[in-house]
Amino acid sequence: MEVVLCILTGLIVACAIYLMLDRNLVKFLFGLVLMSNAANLILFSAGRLTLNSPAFIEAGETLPPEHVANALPQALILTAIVISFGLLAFSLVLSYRAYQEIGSVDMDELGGNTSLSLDADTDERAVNNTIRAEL
Amino acid sequence: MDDWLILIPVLLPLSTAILAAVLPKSRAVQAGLSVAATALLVFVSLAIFAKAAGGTILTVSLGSWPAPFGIVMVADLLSAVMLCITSIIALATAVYAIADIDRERLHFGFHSFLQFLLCGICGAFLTGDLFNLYVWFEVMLISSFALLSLGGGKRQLYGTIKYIALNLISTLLLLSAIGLLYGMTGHLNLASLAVAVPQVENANLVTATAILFLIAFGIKAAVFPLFFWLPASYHMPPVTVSAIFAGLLTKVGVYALYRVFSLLFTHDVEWTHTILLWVAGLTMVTGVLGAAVQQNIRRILSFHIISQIGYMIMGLALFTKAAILGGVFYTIHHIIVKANLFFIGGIVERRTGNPFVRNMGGLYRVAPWFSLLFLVPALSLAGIPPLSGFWAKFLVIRAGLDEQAWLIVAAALFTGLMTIYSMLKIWNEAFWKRNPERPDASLFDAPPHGSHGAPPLSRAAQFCLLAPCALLAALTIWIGLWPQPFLAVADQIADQLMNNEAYVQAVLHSRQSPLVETMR
Amino acid sequence: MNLTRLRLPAHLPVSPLAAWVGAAISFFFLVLLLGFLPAVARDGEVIRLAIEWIPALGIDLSFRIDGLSLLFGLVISFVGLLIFVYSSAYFRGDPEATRILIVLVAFMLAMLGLVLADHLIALFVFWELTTITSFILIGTRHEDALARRNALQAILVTAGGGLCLMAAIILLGEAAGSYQLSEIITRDLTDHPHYSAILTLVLLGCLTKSALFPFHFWLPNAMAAPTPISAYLHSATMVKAGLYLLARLHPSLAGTDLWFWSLAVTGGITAVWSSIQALKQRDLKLMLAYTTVMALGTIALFLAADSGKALMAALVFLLVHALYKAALFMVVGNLDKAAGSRDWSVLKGLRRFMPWTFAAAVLAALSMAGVPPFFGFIGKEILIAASLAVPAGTFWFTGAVVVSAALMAGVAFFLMTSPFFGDRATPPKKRLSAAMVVPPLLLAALGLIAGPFASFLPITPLLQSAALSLSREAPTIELTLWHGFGPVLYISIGILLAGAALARFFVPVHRVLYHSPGKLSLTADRVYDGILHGLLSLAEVLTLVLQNGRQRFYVMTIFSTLVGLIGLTALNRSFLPPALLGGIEGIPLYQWILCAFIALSVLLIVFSHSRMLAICALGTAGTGIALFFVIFSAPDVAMTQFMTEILVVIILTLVTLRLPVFHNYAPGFGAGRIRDAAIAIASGVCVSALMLSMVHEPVDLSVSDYYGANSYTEAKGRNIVNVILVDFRAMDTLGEIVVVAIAGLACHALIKLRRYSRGQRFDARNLP
Amino acid sequence: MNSTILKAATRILMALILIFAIYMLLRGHDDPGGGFIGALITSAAFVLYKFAYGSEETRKIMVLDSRGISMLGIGCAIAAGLMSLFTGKTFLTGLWLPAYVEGRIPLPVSTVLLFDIGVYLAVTGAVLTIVLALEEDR
Repeated sequence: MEVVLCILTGLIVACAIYLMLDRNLVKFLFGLVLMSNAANLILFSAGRLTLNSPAFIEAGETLPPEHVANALPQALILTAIVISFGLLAFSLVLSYRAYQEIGSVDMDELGGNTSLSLDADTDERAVNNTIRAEL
Repeated sequence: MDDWLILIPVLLPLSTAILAAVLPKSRAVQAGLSVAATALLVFVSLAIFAKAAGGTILTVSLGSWPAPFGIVMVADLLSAVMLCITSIIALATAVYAIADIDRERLHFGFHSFLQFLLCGICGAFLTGDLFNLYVWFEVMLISSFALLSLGGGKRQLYGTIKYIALNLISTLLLLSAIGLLYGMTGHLNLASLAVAVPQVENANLVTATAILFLIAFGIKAAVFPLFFWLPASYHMPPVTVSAIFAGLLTKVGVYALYRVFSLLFTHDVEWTHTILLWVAGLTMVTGVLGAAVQQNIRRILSFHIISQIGYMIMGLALFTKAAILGGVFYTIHHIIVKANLFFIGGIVERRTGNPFVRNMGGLYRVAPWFSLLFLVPALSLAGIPPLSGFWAKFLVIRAGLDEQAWLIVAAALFTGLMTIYSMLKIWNEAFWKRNPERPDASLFDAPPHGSHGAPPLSRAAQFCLLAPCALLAALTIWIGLWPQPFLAVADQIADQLMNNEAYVQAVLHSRQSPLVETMR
Repeated sequence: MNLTRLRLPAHLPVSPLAAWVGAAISFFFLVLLLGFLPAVARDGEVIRLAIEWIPALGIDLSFRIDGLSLLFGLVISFVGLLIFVYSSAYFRGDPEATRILIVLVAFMLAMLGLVLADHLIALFVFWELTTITSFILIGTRHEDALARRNALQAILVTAGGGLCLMAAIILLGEAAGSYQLSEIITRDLTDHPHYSAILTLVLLGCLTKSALFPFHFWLPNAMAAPTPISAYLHSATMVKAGLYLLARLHPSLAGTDLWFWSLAVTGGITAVWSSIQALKQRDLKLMLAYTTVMALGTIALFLAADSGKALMAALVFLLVHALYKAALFMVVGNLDKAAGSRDWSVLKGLRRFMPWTFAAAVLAALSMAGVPPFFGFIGKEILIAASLAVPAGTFWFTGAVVVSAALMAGVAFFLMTSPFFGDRATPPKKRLSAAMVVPPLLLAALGLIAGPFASFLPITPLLQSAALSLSREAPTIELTLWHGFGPVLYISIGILLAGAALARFFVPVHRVLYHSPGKLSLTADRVYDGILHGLLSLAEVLTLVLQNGRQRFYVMTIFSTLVGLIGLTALNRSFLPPALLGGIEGIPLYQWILCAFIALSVLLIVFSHSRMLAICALGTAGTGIALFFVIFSAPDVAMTQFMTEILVVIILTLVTLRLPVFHNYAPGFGAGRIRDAAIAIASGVCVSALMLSMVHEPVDLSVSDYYGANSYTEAKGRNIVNVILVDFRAMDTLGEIVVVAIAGLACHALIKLRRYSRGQRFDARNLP
Repeated sequence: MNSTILKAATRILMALILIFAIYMLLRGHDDPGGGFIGALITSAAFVLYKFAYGSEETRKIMVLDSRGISMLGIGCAIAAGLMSLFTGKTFLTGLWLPAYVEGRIPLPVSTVLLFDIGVYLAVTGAVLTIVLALEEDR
């Protein structure tokens, strides 16, 4: 089953990256959600898959059964899920605020103006005109 | 032997952050708390350094679980030094923030976020566990998101979105890389990974995973071609935030690269470190060229962070003891100088009311001492002796020449020249040129009108802005004039990084761990 | 304490004070160095002094006083003394005088350090200090854009050379096995494999510093500095640093054809070219600047040779030049101060009003022209004699010397006549104080005294011991005025006659040159501009392409890098195991269905055009993954995944519904989207490949086994996953909740703190 | 949404959900569950309450400000870790009441439990902060 999981993860990654390359900021966020799912699956596959044997110690026992599921990656995934959730919530709220301020979720517009400028990240068009005069 | 001392750099900022979040949001309380906590942090870091400098590697096994099973916090000399620098920059930042941060940001928890950031940075420096490193990176990351977006208008949000997007990608790549490495070795503890990684049969797979780490940490460290988030965002938030980001955040990435590429991935140096070398060269050159054409003072400085990162990576990529020594020394020097330049740039920017050097001027006429204060870090960055940057550059270039890596040395020299050019461009424009609008405005005269600059500053506030600059400049001069103690420390660090047995021993043999027996 | 109030009291009349302090310091060093004169010059001793500095790098602050460094040190401190005296009057009333003079003192100390240092690194430190102080001094008139530009040009050229020199020093140190000059000069490095690299880099450093062709252009531009500074830095001392170092390294690097021809060609071209340039100038100071370049060229020319005679000639000329040139600069400064101009076409008839300045001008110019019995005459004679004795390239040497010396003589005669003779009705505006008249007069008078009395003064032994530092062959030159009849004397007379003729017809010659096509469009200055502009244009293009503000481009670059590097690694270090897809048979149907379900949901997100559909698909994909976790024994993960998925979907809905309609900004499936898809698929393949190789590796489960074994016995929990979270790896969890808590605080601040959006500024006073 | 039925139902449901949440929290050490899951369930309860009564009322019944809750949570976690210092063990070492170890009380009263409660509070507070802030922004 690991093999199928690997291919499935690859597919999810591909879809996630395709979404991230979209101009729509919301699609980017969708891509991010998928990507974090994919990362969790990588962690999960790293612990190898075990069918129907959760990592519990039965009542009365002191040791888990043989061939119990690998608990460590599960714990890591739990941590990663929660962290991704926090980051994602913040990103979502930020996109929302950015939309309120900027009025667009078009990533190319979020990059300032679409024409080339040296301070493209902040849309300081004026920079372009003076730069040669300064030299 | 467990050493509770090395927990303090994590727990102290964390507790301070919680206190800052629940205590009243008055300037006196918040700033007082922040300054007191960072000052204490300086002392603690120095204490840790004093212990680590004795050659012992301090460890704490959290939860009393023995080394490869529980999480270990480790302070070798590299971590201790990074902690010291971090705490000094943090103190400077906390003081500078008193005058720079407005009431609104204060009310919404600026100091809380600052302390959370510190907690994350210190945690990243101290942890001896790969997954735990990821967690501290996230703490650092989310606090930096908060600081970056806090109270921001439209343009600040532009920058934050790019910062967040690219850093989240880095995070996810890091998580994937950790997953892959765990899947090959079954370990997360750095020391046991150092033992287990060379035993992986498919060594090429380890190399490929190393590349994944390179990209994940490379984004954090802002190397070519992954640096875009840095110039896109660093010039937007308040100067205090830019300064601590500039000083510390990318350097955590550099630290992580140093850690994994000296401890874990040394089996195929020919491939991995050659890639690193190319990355280093391209990072230097693109960064410095980017800086050469900028007009926004903080953006010039931002691009220079990138070019300087190139030198640090060069030290790692050459992977000789001399080179690592140079890289470590470079990092120490750079953190101090770069944070200082941002602080000073902030004062300059505040006077003009906008960040463009063409609108500045006349500072040399009205404020000669302040001009000198700028020249110290600026010339240090440019590598002019006898300031700290010269020794840093000298060491790295000497290491390059020793290895006969002519191309990278040429790139480094060219970058040095262009750094001089852009530092002096700032000098020419902001200091020497006649101020186009108000030639006689003194240093703390508020900008005329229509700008969102701050109101005129009280004497105390002026002191808060200048004192951190003076402190850091004094450090720069000290390192420049008497680099001996710093070099000795960097030398010891290079020793530790090149021979990781001591690290592995300190972590795994601190208790009789069954793992070590099985690994023999 | 108010730091900003701590200004230098520039407006107070203390500027003379700073000058006198400088004078005192230089006098101290002068006396100190004179004290070494007997030992060094007469007894041939070498005095070493070392202070420990950086043992970790083997760098100490060591000094070496031998003939060469003593010669330079004496020139620096003596000319410095006079310059400071001169400055005390020159800068009076200048609001920035104190600053300028402090930097000047710093420069002098650095320069002394440079010539006295024994350790190459220490030498380099001082070298760069002279560069940076020179930058600040050239920019003294910093509100003038040209001064700023020229200062920047000077430092870019010299610091660029400095960086080369740094590389050279490192290589040199490695090659010689020591960074101490005392050690290095005992080794012959001409056979070292890195010899040509070392020499090239050394030459780059020295040629730029000493303004030799093709880097000569910055020096005339550096005349933007006030006259005392030009006189000191850009004539007497700093520009000679390059020559000093060449002379220093002469024993270990000279003697090859590379050394000989590179220096001979550069020196010769520089000497001739710049003396022609001098004729083209109207500004007296620029004229002097070009004659300085000429002198530097001549000295470099003679450093090329290997014979003791030639080296001696270079040193004598260096001393001659230092004496007369500094004096002439000060004369021009006096003219400028008094008459308000430096243009020789304006200055006339000043002889009557400035008799002492005139006297200084005459004395200095006669020495410059090489008229007997001045010291300059001796200098010229010995140059000619040495050039005739050079074994290879005699013609080149003699030609360069004769042409440049003749032109110099013309310039000298012109300088001492043109501004002083003729008619002038009105006296100059200002009177000069004694401090501005005495120093040039003193220097010029020394040129007269040194000529006839050369054999009595300690000059000869000093120069001889200096020459001895350069070459193992002891020079046997007598510094006398009369060598008897011979070619040297005839040439000398010819030069003087030619110079006189040139001075007579100076104005027409100047006109011809000034308007000639010799004003070539391609001067080195323009090449510098071109290179800088080209570099900045390249930088601009590069930055526009890279940092273009488009996030999609940034993301794309990152993933392309990922694909590229992993791909390259796969090609060079193949990591794929042979049986990649083994173990695919025997998977139960329900698992296939689940995987297909997840895959379809994910694809639906990509291809959906409705935001609600996409959100739903995201939810089902998450649920599918949660189910996957259930099947494969991870109930806690499944539960958490499911809960967060719900929460994410809720927040997504809350947010997305407020955002504009979910349409594609990119039109359809353009080339852009195909490229995106290619990158995405390639990345997916990379991830799959890495994972597939990873799961083929045997895994070490010892850590997990330890958790299982100790979960109940030690940590008292039956849910191993939870025990790991709250006990074994509790630090992770602590960090995790910190992240979530910060996210909460940050979201709160982000939503509540908005100041610029809704028209009014956020007011903290209204907060609860 | 101002329906009486919803309000009445919410009160009962709220109590049930909260009890369930705490049950999930407490049983986490031995069975699926734990602080995080409990926290998400709790937040769900409060979100439900907010739909019924509005955010003003919700803030009132929460006693502490949601941000305060999350800070308190981290505080608990740190405190749980620091307790072990009193016994000379390192940070985050688990300590149990002797009574639990001897099997006399069913509740695992321990620093580990306190830690889990910290997780619970921190996550609850954070999630509620986000949801309430977003909701109030309309």
